Amino acid sequence: MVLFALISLSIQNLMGAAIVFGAYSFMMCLIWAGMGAVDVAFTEAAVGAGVSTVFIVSTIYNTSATMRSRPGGMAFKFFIGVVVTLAGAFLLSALTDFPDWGDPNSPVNATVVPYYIENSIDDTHVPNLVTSVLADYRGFDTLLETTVVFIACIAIYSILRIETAKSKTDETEEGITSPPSYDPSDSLIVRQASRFMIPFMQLFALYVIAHGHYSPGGGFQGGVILGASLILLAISFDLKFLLRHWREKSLMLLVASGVFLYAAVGLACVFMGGNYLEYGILDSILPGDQAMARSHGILLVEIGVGITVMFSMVAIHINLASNGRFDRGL
Amino acid sequence: MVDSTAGSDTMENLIANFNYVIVVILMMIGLWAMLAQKNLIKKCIGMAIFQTGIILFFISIGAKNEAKVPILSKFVVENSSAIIVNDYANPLTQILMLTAIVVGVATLGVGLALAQKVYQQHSTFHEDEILENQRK
Amino acid sequence: MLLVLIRAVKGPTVIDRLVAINVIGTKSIVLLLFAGILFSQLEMFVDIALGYGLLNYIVSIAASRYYQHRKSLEPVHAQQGGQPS
Amino acid sequence: MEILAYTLISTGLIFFLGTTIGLLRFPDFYSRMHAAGKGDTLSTVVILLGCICIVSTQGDMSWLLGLKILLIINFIFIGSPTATHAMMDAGNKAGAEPWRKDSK
Repeated sequence: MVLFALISLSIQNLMGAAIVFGAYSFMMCLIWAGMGAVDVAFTEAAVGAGVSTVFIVSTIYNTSATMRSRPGGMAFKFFIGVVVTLAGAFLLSALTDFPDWGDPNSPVNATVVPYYIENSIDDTHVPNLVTSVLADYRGFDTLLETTVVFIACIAIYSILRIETAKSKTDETEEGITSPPSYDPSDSLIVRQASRFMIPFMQLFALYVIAHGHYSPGGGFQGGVILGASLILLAISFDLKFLLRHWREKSLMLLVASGVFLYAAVGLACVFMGGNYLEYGILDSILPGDQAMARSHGILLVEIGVGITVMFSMVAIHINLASNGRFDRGL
Repeated sequence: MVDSTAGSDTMENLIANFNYVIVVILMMIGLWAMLAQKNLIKKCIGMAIFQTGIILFFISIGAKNEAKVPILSKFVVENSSAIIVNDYANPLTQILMLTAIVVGVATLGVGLALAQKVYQQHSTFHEDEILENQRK
Repeated sequence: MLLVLIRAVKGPTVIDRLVAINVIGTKSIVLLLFAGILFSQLEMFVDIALGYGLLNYIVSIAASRYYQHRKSLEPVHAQQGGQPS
Repeated sequence: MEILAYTLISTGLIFFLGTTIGLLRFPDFYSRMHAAGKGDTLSTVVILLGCICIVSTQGDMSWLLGLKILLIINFIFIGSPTATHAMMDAGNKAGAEPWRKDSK
């Protein structure tokens, strides 16, 4: 695994580096599945297989894949190597203070976590501990993480988005090779296969979001898979096809509405007389008793997360692939 | 914080805690990539590697021997007194890292967007050339 | 699996690496299922494998779109080229 | 059932070994593609069929698991050849040189 990281850095061609990086994330997914962290493995699977490599590829597509190596950088690299080794040595010297591998009584495992494990069922009726901790006990965390994704999406818009009037001047600029026009004859098989796969993907993603209470899954994973399905649509047809159905304005509105749904559930709790994000108080408007209300609240929140993640992934991809011009791309 | 034990003892510690060693190595690789690589996309990949190092740290600190996936089975759901805490891996670190992965992708996107913008301006990814261009 | 990694590392051109990565992706589905059988908790792992099965080919399609548009294997610069075997 | 499962899995592993050797030993991109595309899909499908045989003997929800694995097989069966086709097309367009007897 360490080897992989080194390799993906040592390859000169950036495209190769990106692809080896994809393999690296496959490995990480297997490792996490082996450690019992299925939800993390699932997220890594969705992200690594579907999204992050595509981001890097589309960036390279809009720029250039070659690296110009220049002479005379070795001393600098060596110096940095020494600095990094020193930092690593410091970290290693603190090694003995950490708990042993797999020790159930280590401070991390022995403080608040037993409470979560013992009471999750009684409090929320959610067998998947990860989901209940994610959306209920630590709801603020997740709300802010979702907001971070949202902000990242906005940041990319503000960095890359170019008004169409300006884009004429960009194309003449040297170094940006304008992509060749779309050739519909080149990928009939790919398009048909994608046409077959995409509905299944979206169905599976909805299943992941809705069934996240009982099996690995939840808003983040399902959102990433939904986003990946739309990215696949954009790749196998072309970007215009996607943009015909999802205008950028509606994309941004949906990204915002996901965060809004999450925050609104929290606010609703306040209006019902509880604390922020205390779903138990919602039992008068949601069916079931208090614990079931918490379960439903988790579901609502997960849907909000899913919407945000999905559309921000799509928006990021569109921005990166079309270099902010929103006309055509990878 | 300095390790003052004898040499063989340290080696045993290293072997017992190999997960931390791997974490440190991964973080070193990531840091080295971010500092020493001149190419902006390589820097982004370095950032992602650093991030996986940290995720590995959290997940491995939350792992327990003989522990199962933190999802309760049907039998346990029906009689909640039968829950044994040490049977389940730590869900808390897992959720932290789960969100961190998705946020990491978003930040990777931001980094790549910045790189694209830089490329538009300077038509190169090489750090030195960008600096030279700016000095002109 | 490890042997495929060697090809991924060595791969004279980028697209060889791409093939190897595709193989690694499908093999990790199989490994996930084996892990599930070993832990006897297959119902947890099968979802991940299903996700992989769905998403696995996005990367290869994306990368091949890249080459279809570019219409050239980028010449690998200088030292790191690697010889065709 | 068990015997059938292990037979299927070991057959798949043999095919996978062939894939790997082909991937390593063949001289050019197209023949490697040939080895990878076919052997990979076949071996995965066979191994997963073996997994279904194992799964179907245990647990009360085994039909659901079997169905899910069947779905995986289905998706691999569609997705993997598509990816192979796309990559082959890309290699062709990008101008990968086919191997000839006199080259080398």
